[in-house]
Amino acid sequence: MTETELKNILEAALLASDKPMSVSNALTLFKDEPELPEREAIRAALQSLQQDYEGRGVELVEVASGYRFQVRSDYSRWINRLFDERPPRYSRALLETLAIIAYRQPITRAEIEEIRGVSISGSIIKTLQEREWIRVVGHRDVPGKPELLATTREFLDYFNLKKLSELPSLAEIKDFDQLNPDLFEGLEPPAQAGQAYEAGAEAGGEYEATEQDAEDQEESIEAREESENVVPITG
Amino acid sequence: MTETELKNILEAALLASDKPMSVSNALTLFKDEPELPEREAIRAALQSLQQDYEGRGVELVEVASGYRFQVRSDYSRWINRLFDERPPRYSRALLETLAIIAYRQPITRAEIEEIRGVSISGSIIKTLQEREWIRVVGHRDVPGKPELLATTREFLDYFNLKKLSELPSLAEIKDFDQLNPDLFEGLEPPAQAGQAYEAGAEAGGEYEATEQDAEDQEESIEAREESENVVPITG
Amino acid sequence: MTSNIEPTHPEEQPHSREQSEMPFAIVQGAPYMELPRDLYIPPQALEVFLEAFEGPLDLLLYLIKKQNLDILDIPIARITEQYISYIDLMEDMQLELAGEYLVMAAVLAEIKSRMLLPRPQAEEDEDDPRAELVRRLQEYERYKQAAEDIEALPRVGRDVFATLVEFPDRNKHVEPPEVSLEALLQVFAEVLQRADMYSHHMIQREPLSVRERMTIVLERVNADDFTNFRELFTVSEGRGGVIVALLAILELLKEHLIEMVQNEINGPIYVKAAA
Repeated sequence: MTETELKNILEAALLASDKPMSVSNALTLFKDEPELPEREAIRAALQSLQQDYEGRGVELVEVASGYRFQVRSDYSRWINRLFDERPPRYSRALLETLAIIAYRQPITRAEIEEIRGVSISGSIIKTLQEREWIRVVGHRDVPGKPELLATTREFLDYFNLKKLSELPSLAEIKDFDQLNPDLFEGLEPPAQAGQAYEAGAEAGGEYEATEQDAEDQEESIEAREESENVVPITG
Repeated sequence: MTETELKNILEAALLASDKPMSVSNALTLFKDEPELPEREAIRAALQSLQQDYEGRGVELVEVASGYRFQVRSDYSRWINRLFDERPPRYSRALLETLAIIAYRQPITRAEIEEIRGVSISGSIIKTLQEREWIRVVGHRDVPGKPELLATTREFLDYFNLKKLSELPSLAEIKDFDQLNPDLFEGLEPPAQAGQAYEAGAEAGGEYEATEQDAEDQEESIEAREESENVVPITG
Repeated sequence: MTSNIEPTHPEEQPHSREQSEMPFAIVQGAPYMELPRDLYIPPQALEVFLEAFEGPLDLLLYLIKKQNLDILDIPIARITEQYISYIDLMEDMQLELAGEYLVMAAVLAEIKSRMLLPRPQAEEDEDDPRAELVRRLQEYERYKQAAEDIEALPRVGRDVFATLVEFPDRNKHVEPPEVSLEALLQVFAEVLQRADMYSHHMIQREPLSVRERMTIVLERVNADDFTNFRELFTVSEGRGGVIVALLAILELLKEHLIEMVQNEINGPIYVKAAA
């Protein structure tokens, strides 16, 4: 076996393996060969590989259990995009809860449950608080002193509202079934927010959607870019 | 972004990804950048990477859904030893079903059964779908609207193919017109095919291609054309 | 016209594995590359034998190939009898036989009887009763071959190994979901409708500005210190703004969310959150 061959086999093994490879592991690759390479030859080949990959996208590093190739940290910003997951969607229960808080604040959880007719899981309140869309503004003076929930400035910012009263009135909401587009005329940003929502959902799983054709993908990248310019996300 | 940077990012992404990466996929890596690289620049970088890896342990190849680094086949003998798990074996029934779908797509289950002369167990179709090798691309416009099955890019990726037309070509259908009328002398090799019998529903009824994207269609047309080169269809 | 080979006669050397590179069957771990040379099959192997065929077309192809016959010129009577012997044998063993095998037996018998009828010379080609069967056999055979070709293609995990390089800096951060105001309002409209249906205490149609101001007032006051009542008003908001603030404060008082104290007549009024 030539030096180049040895080096190429090691390179292939290191790149294809999902765990680090020690010199001893490397030796097992050659167990069916008439003669095993020297450990020294393997070390030399590894060193030579390390040099070959200097200044490249990946590097050969030694960790506790052996050698492995890994993405050079200079590039992790981009490579992370590879693993972006499509954001999950909020449940209907969460959106209902948020809407009720927006319109009826300050309001206790029990009162929200009364309006919705079903109980609210604690995780919904927690999610909304983590998103910083709602917060506790006080306690109602009844037994148990329940927390009073209200929306935050971040909530207004996300939906591009200057103040809460920019939300459509209850009377307008009642007719929302017809989805009157005029409703949104006065509220310039929300229409775009809607767009962003859709674009986001579409663009989300791009890397997964291998069958999606190329042009679609390009478009959704553009759509996402556009939506990001328009809607500041403060979450 | 410099050319080297672009190349390094692509190199790292390709090496770290567990599936092939198309130029469009590659673009998503840069979606947070002020400006996207040109598709041409990405193609050039990929080509340059291909050259860099000539004579190395791995090579950058193009398969159906994009580019991927894979162990150069000269070295797969050694790399095989890295993995304890044997790749699955597939039954003849599954492979025949897959072959018929690959060469005759889009095709219904009933049409496959007609060719094979036996019914197909649901588990075969299910396994093929779970492996993402086949998918429903529409429904034939006949009573019952049976599903039309076609192969996916994942199928091509798995078998290391770029497009359907790279599949081995189908055997000829020999011309029955050349049949020796003397039933007892019929052992000489049949004359060249002049006319073949119509290959079932190959030229196919109408169907509604609901999901199939343009590129896939193009591929299956290519495959069909090739098979038509081999087998003139009369009928 | 027929040269029937008795089922129990040993066959001539079978045409070895022309049809398949795959083991014919696996019995107790041992691959069988060829079928038994005669039709005597040990009972325990018969089931394996049957399973080795992918249906009647496959069995027919086997019978034809084994005897090195031309698929285009099948001696139909001979093949039919052989085929039927197999079927009978399987039935004798009370093996569950797929219906397709019996259908094929009927097809063969029909072709055989038509072959026996005299035909005018001119129509011979078009009318050959075997034509459809030959077409089906060839059609099946080409896909059987194609399946073997596909089996032989390089495969990921067997012949092709993709790279998988470690990415230590991978961040697991998932973007939070996006919500449109429209979706939020749509959902709320439905809540209102539902509330109308099974609740008689309707949601009061209070102006939002009061509700919002209630939140703002609550944010300003706290339970430990007193806040000057005056500070809760902003004169620059004008009359409307002042009224909204007052309504909000009154509503909060009514709901016991805030307390108000005045130590002396005409003295400053203080507000604090209810403890």
